[in-house]
Amino acid sequence: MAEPENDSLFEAPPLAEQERMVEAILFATAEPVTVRDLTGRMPHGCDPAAALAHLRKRYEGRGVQLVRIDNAWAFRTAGDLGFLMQKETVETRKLSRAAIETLAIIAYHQPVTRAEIEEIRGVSVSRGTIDQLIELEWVRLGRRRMTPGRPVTFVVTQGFLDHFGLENARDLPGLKELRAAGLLENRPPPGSVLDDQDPEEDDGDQGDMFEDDA
Amino acid sequence: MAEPENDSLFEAPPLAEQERMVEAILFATAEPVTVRDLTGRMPHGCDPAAALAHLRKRYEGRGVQLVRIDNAWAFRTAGDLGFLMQKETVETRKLSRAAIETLAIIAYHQPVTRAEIEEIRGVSVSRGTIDQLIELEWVRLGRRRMTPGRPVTFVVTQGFLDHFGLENARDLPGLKELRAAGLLENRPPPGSVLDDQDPEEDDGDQGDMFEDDA
Amino acid sequence: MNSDFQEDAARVTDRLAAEALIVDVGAFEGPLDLLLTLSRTQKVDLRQISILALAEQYLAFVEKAKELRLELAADYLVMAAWLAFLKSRLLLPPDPEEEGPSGEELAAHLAFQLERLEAMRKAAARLMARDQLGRDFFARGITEDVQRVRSVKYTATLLDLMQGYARIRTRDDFRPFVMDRDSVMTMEQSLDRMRRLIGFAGDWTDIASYLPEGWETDPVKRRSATAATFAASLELVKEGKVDMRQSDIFAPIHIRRRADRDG
Repeated sequence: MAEPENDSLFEAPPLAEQERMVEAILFATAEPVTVRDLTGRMPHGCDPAAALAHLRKRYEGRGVQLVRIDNAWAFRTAGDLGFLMQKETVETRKLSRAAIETLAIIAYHQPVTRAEIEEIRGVSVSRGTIDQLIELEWVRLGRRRMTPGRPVTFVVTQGFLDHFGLENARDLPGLKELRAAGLLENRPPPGSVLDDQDPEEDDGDQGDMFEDDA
Repeated sequence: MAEPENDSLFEAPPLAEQERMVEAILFATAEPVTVRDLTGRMPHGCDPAAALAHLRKRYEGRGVQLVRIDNAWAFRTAGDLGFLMQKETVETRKLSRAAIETLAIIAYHQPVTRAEIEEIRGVSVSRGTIDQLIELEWVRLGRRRMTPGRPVTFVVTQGFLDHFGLENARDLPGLKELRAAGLLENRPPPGSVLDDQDPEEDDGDQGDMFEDDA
Repeated sequence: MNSDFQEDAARVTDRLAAEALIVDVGAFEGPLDLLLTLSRTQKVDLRQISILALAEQYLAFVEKAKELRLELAADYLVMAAWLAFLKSRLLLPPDPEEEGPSGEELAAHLAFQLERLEAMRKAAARLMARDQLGRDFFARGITEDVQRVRSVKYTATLLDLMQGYARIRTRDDFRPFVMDRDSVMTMEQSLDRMRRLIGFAGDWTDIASYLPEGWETDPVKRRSATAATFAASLELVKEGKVDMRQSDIFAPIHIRRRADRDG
């Protein structure tokens, strides 16, 4: 145990030792520490200002820096290493059924307008769904249709082809081939949940309609 | 957008730079960080182990020390400077003699069952004693013992090692001497049914202690 | 004479020690703890301890406690009985007829238990004497949280895509693709229509009755109009303009204007 009242009888610790003390105090204290605080905590006769100056130099270029905040001192991560304080996690999620269907329609019918997509799906397509596909860089805007209102069209991108391993959107199997491949066999009863390949969206078609509301 | 897959195209940062990174990461947290975590947070190709070795040397004799706790690392203030940190001192609940002895028995005999603790102390262990140690996060459940009744075992935690400044359980004071004197053996009373205990199991007891360290 | 005196003196010391122990009986953590304390009076290394002498000390302690009419816990008495048995085994020549461990084996085990308990106590003391986190050395005071940046990566397979397309195209009995906008009713259209009509619906009304004229017969048009009406109804519920109910699965859906929000 330290006995502060006796310290004055001894000489102040050597500067190197004072530097260690300042280092330890600044490291362990929960907030920046003023020189005055340091003086109060260190043995009598210490010169925290000198120790701070040495310590600051010692940490120059290191991963942490001794910085002055107002008239207090603290260690802080070097500015260029801030990126280490982030932890990135990538979460993989399955694309929603609405998005898959919209994407499929664009792929099979490109260039296609939003009205046409809605026509085919039989439900309105939310802005968010197409935005999501554009953000994924699987869909982009095509040329405007030369019909009244000059609606924009959507087409699939090279990124889409790469992701799905296609040379060309025309390589997508047609309905006949889909049927031949057994992909069309399970006709769901009307009004029921179509199939359970996407458990998150078990409200089926109707779920899509509310995307506009969301 | 970060593109982690591109990192491998670049060379890993120079060792001095990796040292700075490790320094920054460890300075930012109060908890020990595993080498695995460090690897995960640093750019691809970094070798935290080498950086840690350099960093440990750099901090030798400083007011702050780089310490190893199991397979994790942390900065801690030097033990001789504790007197400066009266403000930071955490008042810990005073442990009963029963709790302290139980903790020591778990540390030296781990993994150890409750019955074995009772056998060593000669009294039953009250429920609260082990609970208290678990609450302090100094003790946790280990694997069940593969003996009749499959009793649970207790082992000490990384938090225990951190608290007592131990690099691993092998560093427990006097461990070697105690083992050499046969005092860590689970010697059954003569004439008891346990007399012809599977010798493999005894080996297992001692071996386990080091598996945890690995 | 001299030796007698010494013996007496020793007995007095023992007796005083025993009395002190009895006063403190509550402070012992069971018989093993007491035995360890008693063993210290022998002032020898625990490896050389005389278990016979220790047994006698313990039995004397229990006798004393009885004299003082002190309530001793059962385990103290069990230990006393066991030590009396051990003592007899140690004193008497071994009976070749008798099974089980010899007195020496039992004594050796008790000595081991005492030594082990003593060792653990010393280990505990050494452990607690170490520098401790938060008392002698300290962790970082200003911590920086690691920010978790979560990025979501969406995936879909070619199969998802084809099945998705197949699903849409098979809903209409594989009818050829034509741009028949006139059989599709959008939710917006339906919402417009319902906003106008809802003011008249004071009581529960089947939403089917809100289908526009000419849309109820053609199945394609009816399907679209029903869906749009339903969606529009939900929108109105969300706005707090109507209440909605359905008594059972596939039962008609009813809506009613919410009276308290009138105006």
